[in-house]
Order: sequence, then C-alpha cells, then structure tokens
Amino acid sequence: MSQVQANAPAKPRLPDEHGVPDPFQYMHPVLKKNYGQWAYHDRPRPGVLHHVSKTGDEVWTVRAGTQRQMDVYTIRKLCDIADQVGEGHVRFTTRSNIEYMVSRFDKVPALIKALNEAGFPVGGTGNSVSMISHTQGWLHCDIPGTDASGVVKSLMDMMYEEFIKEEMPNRVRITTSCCQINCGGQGDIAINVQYTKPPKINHDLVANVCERPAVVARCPVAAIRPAMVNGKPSLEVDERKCVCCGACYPPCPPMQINGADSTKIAIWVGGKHSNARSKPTFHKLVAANLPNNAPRWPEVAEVVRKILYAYKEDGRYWERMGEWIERIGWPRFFEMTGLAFTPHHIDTWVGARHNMNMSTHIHF
Amino acid sequence: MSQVQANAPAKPRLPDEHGVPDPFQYMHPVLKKNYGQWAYHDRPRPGVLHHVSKTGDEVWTVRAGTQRQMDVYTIRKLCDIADQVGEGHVRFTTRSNIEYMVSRFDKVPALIKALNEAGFPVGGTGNSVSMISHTQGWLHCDIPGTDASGVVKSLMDMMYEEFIKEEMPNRVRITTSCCQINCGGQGDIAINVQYTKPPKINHDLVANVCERPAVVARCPVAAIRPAMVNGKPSLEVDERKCVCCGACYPPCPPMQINGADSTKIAIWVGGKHSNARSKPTFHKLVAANLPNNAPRWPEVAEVVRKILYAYKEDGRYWERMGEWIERIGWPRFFEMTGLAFTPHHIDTWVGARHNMNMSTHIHF
Amino acid sequence: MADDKMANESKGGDCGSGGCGCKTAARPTPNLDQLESGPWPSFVTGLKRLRDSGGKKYATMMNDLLGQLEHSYTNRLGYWKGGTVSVFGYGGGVIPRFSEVADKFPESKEFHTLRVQPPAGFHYNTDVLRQMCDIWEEHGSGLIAFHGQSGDIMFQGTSTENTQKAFDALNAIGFDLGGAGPALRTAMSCVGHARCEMSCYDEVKAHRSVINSFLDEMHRPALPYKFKFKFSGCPNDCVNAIHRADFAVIGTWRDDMKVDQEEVKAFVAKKGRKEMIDTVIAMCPTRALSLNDDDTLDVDNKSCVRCMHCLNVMTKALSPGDDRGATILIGGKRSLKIGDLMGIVVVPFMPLNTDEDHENLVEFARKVLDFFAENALEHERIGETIDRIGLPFFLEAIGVEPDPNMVRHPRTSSYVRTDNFTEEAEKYFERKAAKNAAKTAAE
Amino acid sequence: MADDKMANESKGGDCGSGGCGCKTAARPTPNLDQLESGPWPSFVTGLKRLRDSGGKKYATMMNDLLGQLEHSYTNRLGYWKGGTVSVFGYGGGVIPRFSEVADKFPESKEFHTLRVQPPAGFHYNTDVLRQMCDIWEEHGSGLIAFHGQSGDIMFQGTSTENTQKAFDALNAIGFDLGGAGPALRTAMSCVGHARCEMSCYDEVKAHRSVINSFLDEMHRPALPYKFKFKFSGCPNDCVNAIHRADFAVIGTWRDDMKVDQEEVKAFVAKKGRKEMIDTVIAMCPTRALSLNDDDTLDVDNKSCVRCMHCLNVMTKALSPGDDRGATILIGGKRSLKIGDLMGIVVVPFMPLNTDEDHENLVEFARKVLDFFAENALEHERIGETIDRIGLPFFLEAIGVEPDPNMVRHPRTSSYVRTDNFTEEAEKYFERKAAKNAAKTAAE
Ligand code: SRM
Ligand code: SRM
Ligand code: SRM
Ligand code: SRM
Ligand code: SF4
Ligand code: SF4
Ligand code: SF4
Ligand code: SF4
Ligand code: SF4
Ligand code: SF4
Ligand code: SF4
Ligand code: SF4
Repeated sequence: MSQVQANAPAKPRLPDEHGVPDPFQYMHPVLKKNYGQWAYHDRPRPGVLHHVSKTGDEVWTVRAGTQRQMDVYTIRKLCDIADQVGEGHVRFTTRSNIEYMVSRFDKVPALIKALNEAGFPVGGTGNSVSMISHTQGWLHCDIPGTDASGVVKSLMDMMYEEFIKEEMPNRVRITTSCCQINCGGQGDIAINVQYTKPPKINHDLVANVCERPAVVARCPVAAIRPAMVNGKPSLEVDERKCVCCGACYPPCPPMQINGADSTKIAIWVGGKHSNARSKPTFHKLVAANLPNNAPRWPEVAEVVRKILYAYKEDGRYWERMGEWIERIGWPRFFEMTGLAFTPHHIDTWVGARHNMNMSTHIHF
Repeated sequence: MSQVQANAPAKPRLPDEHGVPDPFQYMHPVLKKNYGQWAYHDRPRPGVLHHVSKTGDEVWTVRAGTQRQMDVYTIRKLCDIADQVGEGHVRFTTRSNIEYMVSRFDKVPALIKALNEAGFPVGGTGNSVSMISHTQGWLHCDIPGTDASGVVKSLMDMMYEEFIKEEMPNRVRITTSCCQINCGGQGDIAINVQYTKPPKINHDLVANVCERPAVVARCPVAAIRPAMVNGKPSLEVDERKCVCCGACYPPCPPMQINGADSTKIAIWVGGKHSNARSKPTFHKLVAANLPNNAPRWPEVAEVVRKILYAYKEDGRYWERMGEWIERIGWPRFFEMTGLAFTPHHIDTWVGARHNMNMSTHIHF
Repeated sequence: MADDKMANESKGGDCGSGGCGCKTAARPTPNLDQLESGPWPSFVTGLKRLRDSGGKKYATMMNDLLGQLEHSYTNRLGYWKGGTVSVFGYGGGVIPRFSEVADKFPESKEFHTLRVQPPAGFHYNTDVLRQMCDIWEEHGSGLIAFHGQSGDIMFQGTSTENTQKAFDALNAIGFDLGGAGPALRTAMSCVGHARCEMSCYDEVKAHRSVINSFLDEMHRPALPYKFKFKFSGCPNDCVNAIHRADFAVIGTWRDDMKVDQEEVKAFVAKKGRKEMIDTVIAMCPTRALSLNDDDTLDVDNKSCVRCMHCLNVMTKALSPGDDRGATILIGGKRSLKIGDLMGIVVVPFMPLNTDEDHENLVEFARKVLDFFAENALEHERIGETIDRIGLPFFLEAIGVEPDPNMVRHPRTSSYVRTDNFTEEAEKYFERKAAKNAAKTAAE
Repeated sequence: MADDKMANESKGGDCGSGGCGCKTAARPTPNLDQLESGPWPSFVTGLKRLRDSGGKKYATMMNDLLGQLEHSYTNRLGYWKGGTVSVFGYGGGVIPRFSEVADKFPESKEFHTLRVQPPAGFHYNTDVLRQMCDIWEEHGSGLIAFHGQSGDIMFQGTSTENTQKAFDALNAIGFDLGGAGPALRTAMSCVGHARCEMSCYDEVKAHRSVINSFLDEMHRPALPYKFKFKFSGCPNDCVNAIHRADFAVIGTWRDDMKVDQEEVKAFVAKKGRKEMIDTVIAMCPTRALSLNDDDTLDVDNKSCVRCMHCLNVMTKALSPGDDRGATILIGGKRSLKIGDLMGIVVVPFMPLNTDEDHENLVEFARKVLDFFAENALEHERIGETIDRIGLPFFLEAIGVEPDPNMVRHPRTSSYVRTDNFTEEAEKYFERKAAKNAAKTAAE
C-alpha cells in the first residue's frame, strides 16, 4: 500500500477552514483600543479624516486612490510608504481606495507627499468623486461586453481633480459594469454595457455546449424556443420579443450577444444606497447607444463629464445626484446636460406604471 | 295612412341634443360679473367662504349639508330659503353640499339660521369633515353589497360636530362604496364593501342569463372555467385562486358574491386627489371584516371615529390624513387607533414589491 | 334638529288615518325608521314625505320603494336588476331598474333613473330647480339627487312608460340626458373661474366645448367601454380628475408665480417665523422656498412643481403666474379587474386661453377618443390599453412627443432594445432646435 | 505623475534589450499603452512591470496576458471561458479561466482566480500584505485585487496545477477561500466600530459569527443559487447591503437620539440660521426637526426614521441613541432575469449587543438559509422567491410576525380574501398584550 502511496502524489492537504480571519491582529492599535468608542469626526483637508474617540484619543486617516488590480510591486510600494512614513497599518475601503491610519497629525504631510510622489492620488473623501467601483471586463470575465479597468482609468484621469478636491454637492459614487448583469452595482452615475441586438446563434456549438431547457428558462420574455437547425438540435430567438438582456449568453456561450457593432454603453444616474434624507433608489437611464470605443471611451467620458459638472454647478449642499434631479426635475436635467429624451427613456418593463408621473407636479 | 297614424301613438319626439347647459343663465350675478377675476378668499367662520375679486367685488358663500337623495319637498324648502333670505342663486358642490351665494355679509346670519332651522347643517368648509360622497346602495343599484345613504346618514350623525367646525389638521374627504368596484372613489377615509367568500353559483340561471366567455374574461386571476353542472352549461370557480373581487357578478348575477354572512365592510385611509405638497395617492387597507350591520353600522362608525380623532389630535396643520401617517409612520397609526396589523395588510397583488419598505426608514 | 314641522306631517306610523287617501297602509320600516334620528338630514324622512304626500301619483310607488328598501335592510341583499329602457333617439342615459321582488312590492316594480347633465359648475337658480321638481312630481318618484358621482342630476325612480314623458319635459326646459354604458359619460368641472382665485383656465368653456362636440359618442353608445372627461382649474383638483377621469384637464401655469412680499411679511408677522417655516417652507415638496432673515420669501420657480400648497396657505400673498394653460393626464379609473389607476401626464402644458386654444383641446380629445375607439379591447379602459401597449407606443399613435414631465423618472430596467436610440435622439434635437428657433422668432 | 522611477524600469518598448531574459519579445500593446498616460494610477503599467520583471515565473504569463487583453481591445470581444477547477475539499472559491485563444497566447492559457476572504473590515498590516505578495509571486501572476465587488481578495491568474499550491500557502498563513457558484458567498462589513461614531453594533463580531457558522454552505456549493450577507453599522450603508445582499444587517437605534444643544448652537452660529434651515431642517424626510428661535433644536423622535442625515451634518451635536441593534432586510440582488431588487425589511429591530444577541442573529440566519435551500427554485434568488410566494407566506414560513415597518404602506388593492382577518387580528392583540405584560414586568 505504501508503495502506491509513495508514487501517488502525497494525499492533498485538507484545508483549515479558517473562514473570515480576525482583523484585530492586523488593526491599527488606536483603532483597536477605541473599538466602538468613537465620538465624532471631521475632515482637516481633502483626503484626510480625523476621528476623535470618547476617551479623547485621535486618529488621522489618509485615503489614496489605487488601480485595484495591483501588481506585487505596487503593493510592496504601498507597504514601504506605510512602514517609512505611516505606522505600518492600512486598510482598503469598499471602493478599493487605500487608507493609512496614523496616531499623530504631524505625520500626515509626509504621508501625503510620499503617496502623491508614488502616483497614488490622495482624496476620495467627503463630497468628492471617489474611485469608480468596477468589475473584471476583458481582463478576466467570461461574458464581458467591454473592459472595466480601462473604462475606470480613462474616466478617473478625466475626473482626477474632483477626486483630490471636495467641491461636489455631496459624495459622487460612480460604477461601471461590463455586461447587463451589472456586478458593479448602482451609482450616482453608472457606466454599463447595453446590448442592442438579439443574440446571433452559433448553431454548431449549441448541441454540445448548452443545456437547452436552462437557457429557455433564463429568458425574461420567453423569446427562446428549441429548434432543429441543419439537422442538429439548437435554439431559435423571436427577435420581436427579445429585449437584448443577454441572460441567455452565460449558460450558453454560442448565444453570441456581444458584437463589436452591437455592444454599446449606456449611462444611468441617480442610484443611491444610503438612507440619508431619501430612501435608497435605483439609477435611471439617461443616455444609450454610446460607442464601445476602447481604449479611452472618449464619447462615454464626455457624457459623464457633462453630467458631473451640471451637478457640481446646480446641486445644493448635501443633495446627492438623484436628489438634485428630484428637485430640479428631469426636464431641466436633460436641458442642462444637453442630453436627448427619447421614447426609450419611458419604462415599458413590468410595473412601468409606477415610474410614470401620475400627478401635476410639472417642472417648467 | 292618416287612420293608422291617428291611432298609432304620435311619432315620438326626436330629442334636442342640448348637451351641457350654459350655466351663466343660472349663475349668481356677482360670480358672472367677476368670472375669471377673483383675487383671494378667506373664511369668516366655519361654513362661510368670502371671495374678493380683482375689482374689489365681494361674495359670501354659505355651505350646508344635504342628504343628496332629496325629495321634492326638501328641494323646494331649500329654494324657499334661497328666495326668502338668500339671493335666489345656489350651486351644489362636488360633494353634494348646497352653496348659497350672497353679495352682502349682513345676509349671512339669517341664511345660517334658516338653514339650521330647516335641518341643513352649515359647515363642510376648510379643515372640516365635509359630506361623505356616496353611491346608490340598496336604494337603486343592481349589484350592491350594502346600502350607501344609510351608511352616510349614520356616520354623518356621528361626525356632525366636525362638519360644522373647522378643527381638523386639513380637509377630511370621506367616501363610501357599496361594492368593490368603488364608484365612491378614494378618500382620506373610505368605507367600502369587501367580499370575503368566493361567489356561490346559482347553476340553474347561468345558462340563460350569462354570456359565459365575457364572465371568464372578467376574472383578474383566471379562476373561472366553463363547466357542465347537472347537465346544463354553467361555470366553476377555483376557490384557491379566487380573491373575492366580485368582478364576475355584474355580467352574471347568478355568480352570487353577496351574502348576509360573507359581505363585510373594510376601512381604508390615506387616499388623496389633490397635488398639494404630495402627489395624489391611493388609500390603504387598515381594517376589514367589519360586520355589515344595517341600519346604523355601529362597528364601522366606531372604527371611523377612532381614526378621525387620532388624526385630529396628532396631525399637524395642513397635513392630510395620508401625510400625517407618512410622518408618524404606520406602526404608530396602528398603535394610536388600536387597530391590528395582520398579514392581509401586506400587499400580495401585482407589483406588491413597490409597496414594501426597501429602506431602513423605521418608526419606533 | 330635523325640521319638526315637516317631520310630523309625514310620520309614517299614523298614515292610515288622516287624509292621505293612499290605498294600501304604509309598509312597516323598523330599520329605516332608525335612520330618521340624529342631526344630519335624513333621506328616509324625505322618502316618507313622498309616500305620505296624499294624492300624489308617486305616493304608492314610494310606499313600496320604502318596503323594498326595508326588505334589503332586513336581508342585507339588493333586489334590483337591470334591463333595457331608453328614450327615442338615444341608446344611453337611462339606468333601468326592475325589482326582483315585484310580487311583494308591485308599485315600485319599475324604478328607472334618468341621468341628466347639469349646467357646467352646478349653478342653478330656484326657478329652474322648482321646474325640475314639478316635472319629476308629474312623471317620476319625486326623488332627485344633486348629483351622482359622475356629476349627473339623477332623476330616480320612474316607470318604463313615464321615462319618455319625463325626458321630453326636461328636454323642453333645456336639459339633456347624460352618459351610461360603453359611451362618453357626463363630465364635471369645478366652480373655478366663477368664484376661485386659483383657476388657470375657463372650465365652463372647456367642459362645454369638449363634451358638446361628442354628444353622438354619449347618446349612441358604441365605444369599447366608458370614457370620462373631468376639468379642474388647478392642481388642487376639486373634481378628482386624476383619479376618476380617462382624460383629466388640470389648470397650471408655466412662468413664475406672483409674489406680494408685503403680504408675505404680514403673514409672517401674524403667524410667526416658526409656524411659517414648519407649515410653508418645510412643506414644499421640492424645497423651492426659503425664508430670508428679513421675512421675505425666496421662490426658486425652476424647482417649483406647482403643487399649490404655498398659494393655498397664503392666498393673498401668492397667486398663479400669467402664462396659464392645462396639464392633460390620461387613464384614471377605479378598481374593476386590475385595480385603481390614476391618469398619466400625456400633455405637460397646453395653453388654454384663446378660442383657438380651446379648439386645439377639442381636436386633441378627438384624437384620443378615436384611438380609444379603434384600439381598446372590449371592456378595456384607456388606462388599461396604455399598460398593455406601453406609453411610448400610445404617444406615437396620438402624435405626441415624449417629454420628461411624463415620467416620475426614466426607466430603471435595462431590458429594452435601444438600437434606434441615436435616431430618436436626433429627432429630439431637431424638435428642440425648431422650438428654440420659433421662440426666438416670436420674441 | 506616475512614479517615474518605476515607469522607466518597465518601458515595454525596449524590453528586448537589457537583462529581462524573457524568451519571447514583448507583445505589442498599442491600445493598452494609451492607458499608461494620465494622473490616475495605471493597471497597465502594473501588468507590464510583472511582464518585465526579469526572471520571474509569471513574466511570460503576463506577457501573453497583455497580448490577449490587447487582442480583446482590438476586437472588442472577451476570450475567456469557464471550466471546473477547485482545491481539494472545496467545491467553490476558484474562478476557472481558460483562454479561447490559447493558440495565440499559450503562456496565459490558464488564468484562474482564487477568491480569498479578507479580515473583516479589510484591516491589514504591511507584514501580511508582503507575505501575500511573496506567495502570489511564487504560485501566481503577481496580480492581486483588493478587493472584488463582493469583498474577496482576488488572487488573479494561476494555472490549474498551481491553484492548490497557492491555496495551501495562503491557508497556512490563516486565510481561507471565499464563495463562488450556487453557494454562500463572501460577506462584507464596514469599518464601523473600528473607526466610526455612527456604528450601532459590532460589525466584526456579526460578520465573523454568521459567516463562520456556514462555511459548509460556502465551500460545498449546494444551494439553489448564490446567497450573500452584508453588514453596515448604520443606515448610511457604506457596504451597499440593501442593494446587493440577500441578507442585509443595518445598525440602528430604538430610543431618542442624543442631542448636545450647545454644539447645535455652535453649529448655527458658525453656519447661520438660513443654511441650518435649508440643509438640516428642510432636508429631514419626515419633518421631525424644528429650529427654535433660540437656535436650539427640537427633535420629534417619534417621527424620526433614523435616516442619519442630521447626524451626518452635525457629527458633534447629534449621535445615535443607546438602545442599539440592527434592522434586517432580505432579497437584494442585481439585474439578472427580472431586474434589480432591493432588500425588504423583515426584522425592523433586533438588539445586537450581547453574545446572546449575536447567537440569535446566527440562528435567524440559519432559519432563512434553510428556507432558501428548501423552497427556492433552481437559479432563483431569495428576493425572487419572496415575490413568487408573497411576503406574508415567507414571514409565516420563517416564524416572523407581520410588522407595519415592513411596508411602505398597507395594500392599496382590494383583491385579497380576508375571511380570516378577525382571527389574525386577535392573534395580533394577544401578541401585543403579551409584549406589554413582559415590558411592564421588566420595568
Ligand atoms: C471607508 C468607507 C467604509 C469602508 O468600510 O470602507 C466609508 C467611510 C465613511 N463613510 Fe461612507 N464609507 C465608504 C463607502 C460608502 C458607500 C458605499 C460605496 O461607496 O460604494 C456609501 C453608500 C453610497 C450610496 O449611497 O450610494 C457610503 C455612504 C455614506 C454616507 C451617506 C451619504 C449621503 O448623504 O447619502 C455618509 C454620511 C456623510 O456623508 O457624512 C457616509 C460617511 C462616512 C464616514 C464619514 C463615517 C464616519 O463617521 O467615519 C466615513 C468617512 C468617509 C468620508 O469619505 O468622509 N458614508 N459610504 C467607505 C469609503 C469608500 C471610498 O473609498 O470612497
Ligand atoms: C469578480 C466580480 C467583479 C469584480 O471584478 O469585482 C464578479 C464577477 C462575476 N460575476 Fe458578479 N462579480 C462580483 C460581484 C458581484 C456583485 C456585488 C456584490 O456581491 O456585492 C453582484 C450584485 C449582487 C448580486 O449578487 O446580485 C454581482 C452579480 C452577479 C450576477 C447577478 C445575480 C442576480 O441574481 O442578479 C451574476 C450572474 C449569476 O450569478 O449567474 C454574476 C456572475 C459573475 C461572473 C461569475 C460571471 C459569470 O456568470 O460567469 C463573474 C466572474 C468574473 C470573473 O472572471 O471573476 N454576478 N456580482 C465580483 C466578485 C468579486 C469578489 O468575489 O469579491
Ligand atoms: C366647492 C368645491 C368645488 C366645486 O366645484 O364644487 C371646492 C371649492 C374649494 N376648494 Fe376644493 N372644493 C371642492 C372639492 C374638493 C375636492 C374633491 C372632493 O372633495 O371630492 C378636493 C380633492 C380632495 C382630495 O385631495 O382628496 C379638493 C381639494 C382642495 C384643496 C387641496 C387640499 C390639500 O391640502 O390637499 C384646496 C386647497 C386648500 O385647502 O386651501 C382646496 C380649496 C378650495 C377653495 C378654497 C378654492 C377657492 O379659493 O375658492 C374652495 C373653497 C372650499 C373650502 O372649503 O374652503 N380644495 N376640493 C368642492 C367642495 C366640496 C365640499 O362640499 O366639501
Ligand atoms: C350612480 C353612480 C353612483 C352614485 O350614486 O353617484 C354609479 C353607479 C353605478 N356604477 Fe359607477 N357610478 C357612478 C360613478 C362612478 C365613478 C365616479 C366618477 O365617474 O367620477 C366611478 C370611478 C371612475 C371610473 O369610471 O372608473 C365609477 C366606476 C364604475 C365602474 C368601474 C369602472 C372601472 O373600469 O374600474 C363600474 C363597472 C362598469 O362600468 O362595468 C361602474 C358601474 C356602475 C353601475 C352601472 C353598476 C353596474 O355595473 O350595474 C352602477 C349603477 C347604479 C345605479 O343603480 O344607478 N361604475 N362609477 C355614479 C354615477 C352617477 C352619475 O351619473 O353622476
Ligand atoms: S459585470 Fe458582467 S462581464 Fe463584468 S464581471 Fe460582472 S458578470 Fe462579468
Ligand atoms: S437576449 Fe435576453 S430577451 Fe433576448 S433571447 Fe436572450 S435572454 Fe431572451
Ligand atoms: S359602488 Fe358598486 S354597488 Fe355601489 S353604486 Fe357603484 S356599482 Fe353599484
Ligand atoms: S370573485 Fe373575482 S376572483 Fe373570484 S371568481 Fe369572481 S372575478 Fe374571479
Ligand atoms: S380645482 Fe382649483 S380652481 Fe377649481 S375650485 Fe378647486 S382650487 Fe379652485
Ligand atoms: S407651489 Fe408647491 S412646489 Fe411650488 S413653491 Fe409652493 S409649495 Fe413649493
Ligand atoms: S455604514 Fe455607518 S457605521 Fe459603517 S462606516 Fe458607514 S457611516 Fe460608519
Ligand atoms: S435622522 Fe433623519 S429622519 Fe431623523 S431627525 Fe435626523 S434628518 Fe430627520
């Protein structure tokens, strides 16, 4: 028996199911000491938070932008900064910015200098444009209509000044998603893929690659029917019904929804997760059919810029993007941004009636 | 020929299609003179409106409640008052109150005295409980679950003081409907029939009285199927699906939805037609299964009374019933009124999700 | 207290005695009697007065009507059924009522109702009311409702035989039947221009010019289902148009509201700053109001959605602008089949001042009615049609351009085919350019 | 400007020369090169650094990875496909990626990702980060994302063969895989108690006690579809729990908020009354705030819905109450199939202070997960299940009593069978009586 075992690869190790690691072993000591005892905070300058605990302890946090998809050299560079001018403890935010905690204010200037010099912009706090949360794109996903990191890089270059300053009416959360599944989630502004043509079916591959019943069940408008095509079992799409949602593509890659000419970008505004003032909301379509022009998506950047600066100029302090539009009204939003209002902006999906104006609350 | 004609009834007259009569021939002269020229109004005392026109002309309007279903003696009595102490011109409001217009304030006291003495309460203006708008009920309709005028009489007796005073936070519009079609419309408080059992089918009558395809199509949950019953074509109801809406009864009276034990009364609150402050809203269920106890509906009156006085006590000036509840939250509404919150209050109809709380806006 | 004099005269109990001369004894009404007490005017007392009006034709009819109503109160069931009764030349306007218990209450076995259109705004003088009473005493039950929920004068309770006579008499003094069945129905307009400072268009003119252009659709029912117009002079919507009308016309204004700062200061002086903030500033739905430290009012008219609240509170200080007209919403209805619907904004603003404006309103109404007649399914209201085919398609069918004021907000669902989005956007820009060009030319 | 020193070292162009020792020349990347300019840190510069890190194992892999990415940029199409790769003992946690253009870019034909659960709250010291870099340099591509949208550390790009080795090394320094496929997924909790004054419960404790109780559901995928927990310390919801989690735990408080009137006055003195009214009083969603003439603040705690706005604006003056806990919402998800859903309030308030409280949270999580496992259809999220069977039935199934805080408002449709309404009402009154009795007993 041992013979067999010796040649057979050593029986692989059963994992230690640690689950979620305990963060206290890595946490900055001032945070650990005042866990659950914080009193208030303020922001001495853009990119820097100052928290004071009930015991009077204080901590300063310097936040800087990263490219999220980081090579080991970048990560080690960030660690060097933490060890040399920080206090060796960092955390990453839900938007993949890095935060350096220090126990003395006088360490902050050196920290900011080092970060900026290493190419990591300090900012993203308070009423700024924070880092765009994004997804995998062509780098890694199996069903992307566009890239993610590339869109983020192009747009953050355009909005760099608004990341390092706090001059917006309120936080601006921007997201991108490289298909209509929308892993990137919702945002004040969302840059999402929008398919514009029904899937082109590669009939040869369907039989052996797709479990057809599953695909048929995935279609939200029941537009897919099994069909025999040149003698082989395949699928057929009723193009009048199809709403180009792409749901049939993941379980059945031969349902080619992507096409250089058909995959476009749409811009949505007014998504909100927090409960401050108003209840959380979904974002709303404002522009579609924008070209999927890698590597810098100039047309997409231009529309995002117009929206951002109309908001910056007309929004009132503490109004999120959606709340600003709720006050000034959608007619003025389309006027101020120069965007077109088309029949496609009018909801036709299930429950569309709820999104209609059943009142005489009219903006002129 | 003339012979036949003489005996045959004189050929009936073709109608003069007047359509909507011109009101200026009946309108009070001060109103007519200042048509479209009014400047502002105030209310000298409950039941009396005072309008001032841009030319400085003034008119006083005394509003009084009526039973809407009026015998000719009542109408002539109202006319006598108009001729003796009014100025011969009246109008009826959308809620069937009568309004007397006079061009001098000194006529108002006599007008009020005459109306009160004749049993017509002066009031229903501004932030009062106005007359309950109602429908036909057992007096005249072919599909009523309860009476209408009787419910109105019982409840207005209970709320008489609030009609002649202006002590509510804002207008209180109450409506009743004697079946679930709800001709009475929506209200701050609505007293509507609510069927609680599927229809009992009188199979003998179905064949010759109902067009079956029409009935099948009327059911919102497709619970009705054609069926042969003791040899005759009839209908069958899937009682698990039936939501007791009563839509099958009007086109097919043998679908007996009414029953002394099964037809109950439900109370709804928070309906609003105006656009002031908030957009128009539908009323919401608060109590159901109240007994259909003609002739005075005491249990229904008690629930309405509790709701009205909780609103009167806690509502803020200008808050309609629905806006008051929006501020204090539904938990406190059920607490203050002592009503029960049950699974039936949670929407299960199409689009129910829109009525759920998808936020952490919680009232404690 | 109810009018004592009238009450004694018609005490049901002792009808047998005295000169009432009716053949049968008064029907016992133990339930209905309980509806005569209490301060609110009693419809039962009124019915008894008709029953006990010695020698009147309707006395016996009302006696049996009271009997049948008591029968309903006892069994908690209704005993009327429909039928077909109409006047010569019209297919609608009469609600036929035949008793299911004619054996027990023969005198009221037929109790039909004539729906008669009132003068727009419900204005009457005592002369015409007395004429109506006389006619209904002659040909009907003497029971009249001012008014039904749709706004008709309801002459309730006459026989098949008297229906035509009653109508002829009312027709002779200038009145016409209203709507019933799958037809254009009677409309309603608020008191508005006649007595209200908030009114933004001539409701009488709009009501009469629209309805009187479609009397064929009212009197000869041939639509897929009923269709109702309602006319409110401002967003306070005193005739409940948005909830209850297929076609709601609501007055509004496009320019800035008029502010009399002296009256604002007087109001603040009287009520105090705290109440001014809590009941006006904080209650504006779009935070368009701000109170300055000198007690004057800042109005951000671009954010104001014309909800009427601040005008309602300070009627002297604030009033509608001068560039007036109406918003049109389509599709309100009540509960049947799919539940209540409210009208959706289809025309955010249409001027409604000149005769030509009113003709445009009638033309637009015609376009919507024609669309309804050709596209609605049997027993489908236009609001249901719009849900079925989608608002964009409806707009295209009636030639109205999409406008952001039609939506609470644009779609949140990505499930739509947008391959012609760019062409639609170009059309939008062309229209906008044309409008701006026209505007600059007009200035 | 990007860090010059590092940039020169990895200039793609002259890779052929110098000691990079890579076998094949650098893939041309004309598109990707355009993503190296501009002030924001460039992921392309990072990828090139890995490609040009002479002698490193991953250099050639990253060269072909860059080639394939450029190929995608040119054709605007993706070239990855899935497969099945896992570590011994686990069914999930690895995202297999096989290249569809392995012929052109062989070195990166396998580019699997390990999803690794981070320390709750994303806290690290430089020591552990350097260890991770070393491990990923040894067994992977050297590319790590802090963090994926669900919150995993994403060790991106390794071969089938190296997957187990990489995992073993990470497992050895105390880390475990996250979730993938139809399984419990990696959760996320905000910085909360560690550094934020708004935090209403111990997020680390809740996150770790819940997830670490269900590692079987995470590592051995057997649910009908994915299931996600997220933990935010207050209604600002900094981890987007309501939108993105099947089970969202959001901190809140039940008693009155704490008000320091001196700090309120200081704030008003600094900002002025007008700004105080416009940005705090008028922005409260339920008009629960009123500014007194002496610049102190009236808070109507009964109307306050804990939206956080006034606390956010005046962090010194206002803070949460002391009776703290969490609201639980169920059913958030993104767009697939029926469009985006948000969580619905299922537990308006659950205390979350003592160990016992945290155990109750885990027990409740277990009940919901068991319900989901037994009742959801294949590929159906729990939010879709609730829409299908109705919230009342779901509440009954998990033994939760209906509470008005679960609804925006009660039903507006009359289409429901209410014949057992009275029994349900009696049950409600019994529960209320019991609760009141318990409360008075406790006082
Ligand atoms: C660090 C982070 C939490 C974490 O665990 O990583 C965080 C931390 C704080 N957030 Fe947040 N939020 C963080 C993501 C979020 C998110 C989620 C997201 O961005 O995807 C939201 C929901 C966004 C949305 O609604 O769509 C969020 C909505 C808020 C709000 C509500 C803002 C509003 O008015 O709607 C506040 C309140 C405020 O602004 O004072 C807030 C306040 C704060 C405070 C001030 C709380 C405190 O007292 O410490 C923290 C300092 C941040 C700052 O910029 O001033 N945080 N915050 C996240 C930093 C993200 C970033 O790098 O930009
Ligand atoms: C990697 C990641 C994007 C990123 O770059 O950060 C991602 C990537 C994918 N997601 Fe996602 N999702 C990621 C977070 C999310 C989120 C956000 C969250 O979890 O907070 C959502 C929205 C919340 C939700 O679960 O709905 C999300 C909603 C989806 C969905 C839609 C589910 C739905 O019911 O609507 C799918 C489709 C599916 O599950 O079949 C999906 C499927 C996928 C797949 C597996 C695509 C597929 O079906 O083959 C992607 C794998 C890409 C790859 O190559 O790694 N991903 N996905 C995120 C996970 C990283 C991590 O583990 O930390
Ligand atoms: C006479 C009448 C119109 C008619 O053509 O008959 C009328 C007349 C006026 N209404 Fe009205 N409303 C009339 C039915 C309505 C209705 C419809 C209904 O009652 O079924 C509504 C919609 C109710 C709803 O929203 O459900 C209505 C909502 C209003 C409002 C909005 C109140 C609010 O804040 O929501 C105002 C504004 C105000 O209160 O100052 C208003 C204001 C007024 C004013 C003050 C307008 C004016 O400046 O003259 C009129 C004096 C009434 C008063 O009581 O002070 N009127 N008003 C109706 C009298 C009904 C009655 O006898 O009680
Ligand atoms: C008489 C009246 C109640 C009253 O006492 O005031 C009434 C009584 C009836 N209505 Fe109504 N409706 C009356 C105003 C309304 C209104 C209010 C309005 O018009 O402003 C509505 C809500 C608006 C709407 O049209 O939806 C209304 C919505 C209905 C419906 C539901 C239509 C729907 O699509 O939801 C029906 C059912 C139908 O039409 O088949 C209906 C059907 C009926 C019928 C014909 C019952 C039937 O199907 O046999 C009732 C005849 C009763 C009778 O014996 O006269 N009645 N009905 C009102 C008409 C009097 C008048 O002409 O002035
Ligand atoms: S959004 Fe679509 S393409 Fe992008 S990572 Fe998520 S599933 Fe993949
Ligand atoms: S793209 Fe969407 S709508 Fe079209 S066939 Fe595929 S699943 Fe159906
Ligand atoms: S509510 Fe129903 S029963 Fe009453 S009048 Fe209208 S249709 Fe007839
Ligand atoms: S009562 Fe309503 S749900 Fe029941 S069978 Fe009749 S139409 Fe259908
Ligand atoms: S709707 Fe407006 S204009 Fe008409 S009466 Fe009411 S307040 Fe006056
Ligand atoms: S009319 Fe309404 S929306 Fe306009 S300023 Fe007044 S309160 Fe605000
Ligand atoms: S969710 Fe609340 S407690 Fe958590 S970090 Fe954000 S503000 Fe602080
Ligand atoms: S927390 Fe929100 S709801 Fe409560 S008082 Fe402050 S602003 Fe108003």
